[in-house]
Amino acid sequence: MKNTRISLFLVLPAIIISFAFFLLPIVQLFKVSVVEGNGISYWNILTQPMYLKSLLSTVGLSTFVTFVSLVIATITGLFLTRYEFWGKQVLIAMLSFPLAFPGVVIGFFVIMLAGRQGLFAQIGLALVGERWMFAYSMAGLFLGYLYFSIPRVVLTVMGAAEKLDQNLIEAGRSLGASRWQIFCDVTVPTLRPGLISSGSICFATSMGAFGTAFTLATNINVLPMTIYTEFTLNANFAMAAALSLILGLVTWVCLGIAKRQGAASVGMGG
Amino acid sequence: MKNTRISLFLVLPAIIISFAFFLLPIVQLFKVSVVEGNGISYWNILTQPMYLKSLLSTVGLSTFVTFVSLVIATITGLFLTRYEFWGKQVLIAMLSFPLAFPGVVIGFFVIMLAGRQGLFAQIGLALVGERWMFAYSMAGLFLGYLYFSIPRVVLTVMGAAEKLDQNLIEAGRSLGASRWQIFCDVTVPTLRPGLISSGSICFATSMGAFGTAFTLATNINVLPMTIYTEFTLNANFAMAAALSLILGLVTWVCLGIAKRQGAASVGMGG
Amino acid sequence: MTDKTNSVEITLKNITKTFSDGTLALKPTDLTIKAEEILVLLGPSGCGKTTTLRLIAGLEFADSNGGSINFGDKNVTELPIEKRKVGMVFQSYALFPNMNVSENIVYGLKVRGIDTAVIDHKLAEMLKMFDLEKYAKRGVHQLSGGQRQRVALARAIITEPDVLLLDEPLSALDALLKARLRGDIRTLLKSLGITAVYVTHDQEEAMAMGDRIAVLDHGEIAQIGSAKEIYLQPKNAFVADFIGQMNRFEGNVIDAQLVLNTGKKIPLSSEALASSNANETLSMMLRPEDIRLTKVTDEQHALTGIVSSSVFLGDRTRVTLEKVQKEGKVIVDCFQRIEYPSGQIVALSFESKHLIPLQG
Amino acid sequence: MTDKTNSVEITLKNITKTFSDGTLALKPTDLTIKAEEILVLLGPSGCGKTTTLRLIAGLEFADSNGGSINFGDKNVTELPIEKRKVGMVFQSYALFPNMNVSENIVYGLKVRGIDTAVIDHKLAEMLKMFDLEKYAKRGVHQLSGGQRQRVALARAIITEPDVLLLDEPLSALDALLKARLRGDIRTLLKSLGITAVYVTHDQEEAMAMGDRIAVLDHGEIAQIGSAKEIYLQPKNAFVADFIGQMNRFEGNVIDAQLVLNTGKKIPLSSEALASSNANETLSMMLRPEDIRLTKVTDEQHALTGIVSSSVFLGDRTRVTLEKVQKEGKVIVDCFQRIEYPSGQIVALSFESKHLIPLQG
Repeated sequence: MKNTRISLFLVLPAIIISFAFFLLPIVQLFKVSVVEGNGISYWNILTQPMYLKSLLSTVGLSTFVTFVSLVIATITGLFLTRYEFWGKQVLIAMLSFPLAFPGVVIGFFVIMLAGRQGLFAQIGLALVGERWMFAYSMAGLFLGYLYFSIPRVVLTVMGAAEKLDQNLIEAGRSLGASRWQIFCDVTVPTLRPGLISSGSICFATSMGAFGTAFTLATNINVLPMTIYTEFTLNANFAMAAALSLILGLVTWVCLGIAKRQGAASVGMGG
Repeated sequence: MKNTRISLFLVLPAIIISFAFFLLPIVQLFKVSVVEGNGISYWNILTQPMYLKSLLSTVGLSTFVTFVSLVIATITGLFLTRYEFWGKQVLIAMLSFPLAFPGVVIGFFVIMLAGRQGLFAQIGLALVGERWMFAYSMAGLFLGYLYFSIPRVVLTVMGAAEKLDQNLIEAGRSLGASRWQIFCDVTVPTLRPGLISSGSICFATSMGAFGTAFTLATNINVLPMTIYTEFTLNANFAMAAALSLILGLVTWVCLGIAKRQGAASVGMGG
Repeated sequence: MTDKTNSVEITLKNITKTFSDGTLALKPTDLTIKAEEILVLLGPSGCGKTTTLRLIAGLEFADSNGGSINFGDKNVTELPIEKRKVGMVFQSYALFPNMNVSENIVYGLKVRGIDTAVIDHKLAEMLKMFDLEKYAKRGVHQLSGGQRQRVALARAIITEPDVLLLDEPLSALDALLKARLRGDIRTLLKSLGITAVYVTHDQEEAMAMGDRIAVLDHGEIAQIGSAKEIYLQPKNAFVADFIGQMNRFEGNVIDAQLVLNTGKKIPLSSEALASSNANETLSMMLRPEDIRLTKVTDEQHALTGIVSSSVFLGDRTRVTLEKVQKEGKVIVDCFQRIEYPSGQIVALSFESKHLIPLQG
Repeated sequence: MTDKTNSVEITLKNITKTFSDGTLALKPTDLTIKAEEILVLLGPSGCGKTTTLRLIAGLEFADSNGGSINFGDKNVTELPIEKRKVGMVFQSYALFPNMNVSENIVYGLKVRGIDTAVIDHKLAEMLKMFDLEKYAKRGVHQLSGGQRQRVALARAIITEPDVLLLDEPLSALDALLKARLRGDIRTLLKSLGITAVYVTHDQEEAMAMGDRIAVLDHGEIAQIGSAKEIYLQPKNAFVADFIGQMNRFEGNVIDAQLVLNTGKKIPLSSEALASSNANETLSMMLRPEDIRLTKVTDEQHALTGIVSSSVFLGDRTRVTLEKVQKEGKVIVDCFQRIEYPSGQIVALSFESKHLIPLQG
């Protein structure tokens, strides 16, 4: 018993100091955003179109990506869980391929699909004699974000669907419910925590995606790129700090929601 | 029964086509790496010092970061699980702060700590009259990677340690084992899957980290930066593709290991 | 709900079930469950009892070899569960976790689009019947195991199904609650007058619950009959061992007696003798509670054994005897709170009518 | 290991345990466990039985109010489990998942740095004793519940502890295996001659296992004694209800009889009368197996009831009677395979010595 108390008093300060180091940059960030910006950085974000547009378009893009990912992934995930067919295991293993590439490479993927020499350009050329190109637009960004979001949600939905108690569905059927009634009343509520959790992570990842956006060098300034530009090129530290804190806050809330719904620890990293 | 079969035949092709789209870029990448590189891209990686150095330094850095993260995080995680003290819940909540920031912002953190105006510079100036600066070196990169790796591993270790059956430890004690023997024979083996899993993810994240490296604009060319440079600036598509595939393969294997050890679906994204 | 429902007779004719992996889960089976009867399907795991229940429910479909399942006059062989008018109660309760108690109970009425006033009336009736009024608005996760079971039952019978199917409904509960609820459920089923099929692996539960019991073994019905028939006249060793404790004696028939391998002798009844030949090897079974232990008076002729342990279990003393036969022990249940010290030699006596000949 | 170990007497004097949240888990308790005795701590969850075991183990420490725990002459009150020489068997088995069967069994010797040859010799002995030779190299996850339990026992006794502590070691197993293993474990403990403390919430297991049983209730020992003492002379209603089924009769003492609220009369024994006053309200308890049912011959004077249900349970028929008292039912276990149709009026008879006066 006494040993325990001694080790507690020895280790605790060490841990608190380490934590302080963890927090220091965030505190510093806040200081910079307020002091160097004369307290008007946050006001500027709301009033200057450039920043506001960056914030809103990032939020909009992320929301849309999340929504589309959830719909596609739920259908696919339920389908993959419920039916057995030849090659299913290979298909599922392939699903994790996109997760293995960093944002930069995913940017290239979009260029290969929708760039000047891309697949869509070839198809367009063959069909209507005109290259279909959208790699460097909002659509390209959307495609790239979908690419790394869908597999993540599909795998979560599959995990949740496998845990779905078949007796619940059978109970619903014995009570005379139709397939659609069971889907709405039993399946979806059971999947809900998984959907909220993976949706939150999907949203947070999209909000913080830098590599993809940077590679596509798009005209749409998503938030992480704006932060980079302000800090490195414009040396507008206060604005970069304010935007970073807003982005961090949004992501932190999303991760908190995901964790509440039972997701393992996840983070943005890189 | 018949309905099932019809829906299977309707949905299956749709899903296979979607999967094809998922795979297409990867196949394309492989084609580019082999065809455009005249088949010697992979050979070049091994023989040209610039590429080999990039590959080896990325692997080395990631390995070291993973190792240090595991050691620090295991001690911290076990400590936080085992002892109750005032403010513990706040400390744990603070742990997830670093996970909320994208790589770009974490790069800034390193600059704020170890840059020209950073904390270490101030301390050095006060102590020895000389600015301590290492933000733009391997050490700075190491610090940044640690910053986003440690919280992730700590949270995993805490999750695993909470599930640790206290009876196992009590059984060991009843058999006369010392604290250290129990740590080695009972605690560590129980945590092992969690450590392997979060270590793998930590390694994969470090391998693919772009934002942090790019912000620090370091002289060490880590792999994602090399890929970016080859593709965008040097237009050496074959080399970029070959490096991407190698990076993807390494990451995919790591994620596979993590998943085998029971991690939820994770990915690089962004 | 206070009226008796229209109960139906269930008839299975030549029903077979092969799983997709080729396992024969149910060998060709004929089974009739009378209207208003509670039939218990009893057996160890993997014996086919749950498969039989799921075939009756319409959750599985029988092999297409001409077999049929009828509910009364109606052939339901091809009908899925939605169209069979069955109520089901699952071992896991299978309550909808996103609905509260009331929402769970009325779900079967709601999906049918029944009028709200009718639903409310029936709900009130159910809540009262199952003593759940206090819990009407509670989430199902806040309920105890016994309360969940009552909600599951209420949900199953509110739609007034023709048949009620119960799949080990009590096995998740503790022993005391189990013993109480099985009486309640039987009373409920009898008052509803509903035809019910009840699956369990617990022999005491089966005897307490069923009008008849079908003991299943390896995908076929080993015996079907009342609890008494099955306990007192088990058709084979499997049934005898599965329903309660059983002693077995093996020997040769010599001079109207069964001579064991220790040379000890058991007198046989005239029925047993009539169906066996002299010198034939014969196995006889005997329940522990049918044996009485007495002092050894005539060591030469008596059937004796040595007490190896004697355990007081409250309502009985369970005495284990050695050396009656060369191998195996004989278990005796004594209801007269007497002690038997280990090592004591005792004589076994019993009425020869209690000896059960082992067939097959 | 074939020799008897040096077993010790365990003495708890004025031991109290308060949890950090302020709950009093164990009220001041004195308890002596004799050398070589198997003492069973029996009670519902939260009664303090596991806390008592953990205090004896040294996994918890008693409140510092002068109480003491002795193993023989040695005061171990302040010693942690590592230094108490106790073997423990847990409900969850607590086998080390990263070690195989042999590694688990020898762990206690290995950490002590015992010579390899000695370890190998003892391991072989244990594997043989517990019939685990075939599984020596298996991972513990490949074992059945019963096998895991045997490994846990082997691991606990290989170090030859002074005391063996078992915390519900059978409660994770199914009923049949449980019944078999409890006999095996008792035989083992007796052959080792080790002092053992056995925690369970199962009364039949307690009676089959213990030399003495301590029934705990709300952090104190309600009664301690042999199975027979506790079953036949329960000190209070809690003990009576916890050990087996019990009927309760309440009434006033009039003319040497207990007059129930239905006016029916129960004759009292002279002992019961001696300790009660006329007109006093008295509660008497009676076991279901102590009641005999007979035909009503003298309706005026007999104690009668109406059969509400009669369930054949194999070795007994459990008859439930109504209307003996105004409230509650009387349960009777009949061992003479007789049927009692519902609604029949029957007379209850019993020897007055079987009536247990309810105290407290």
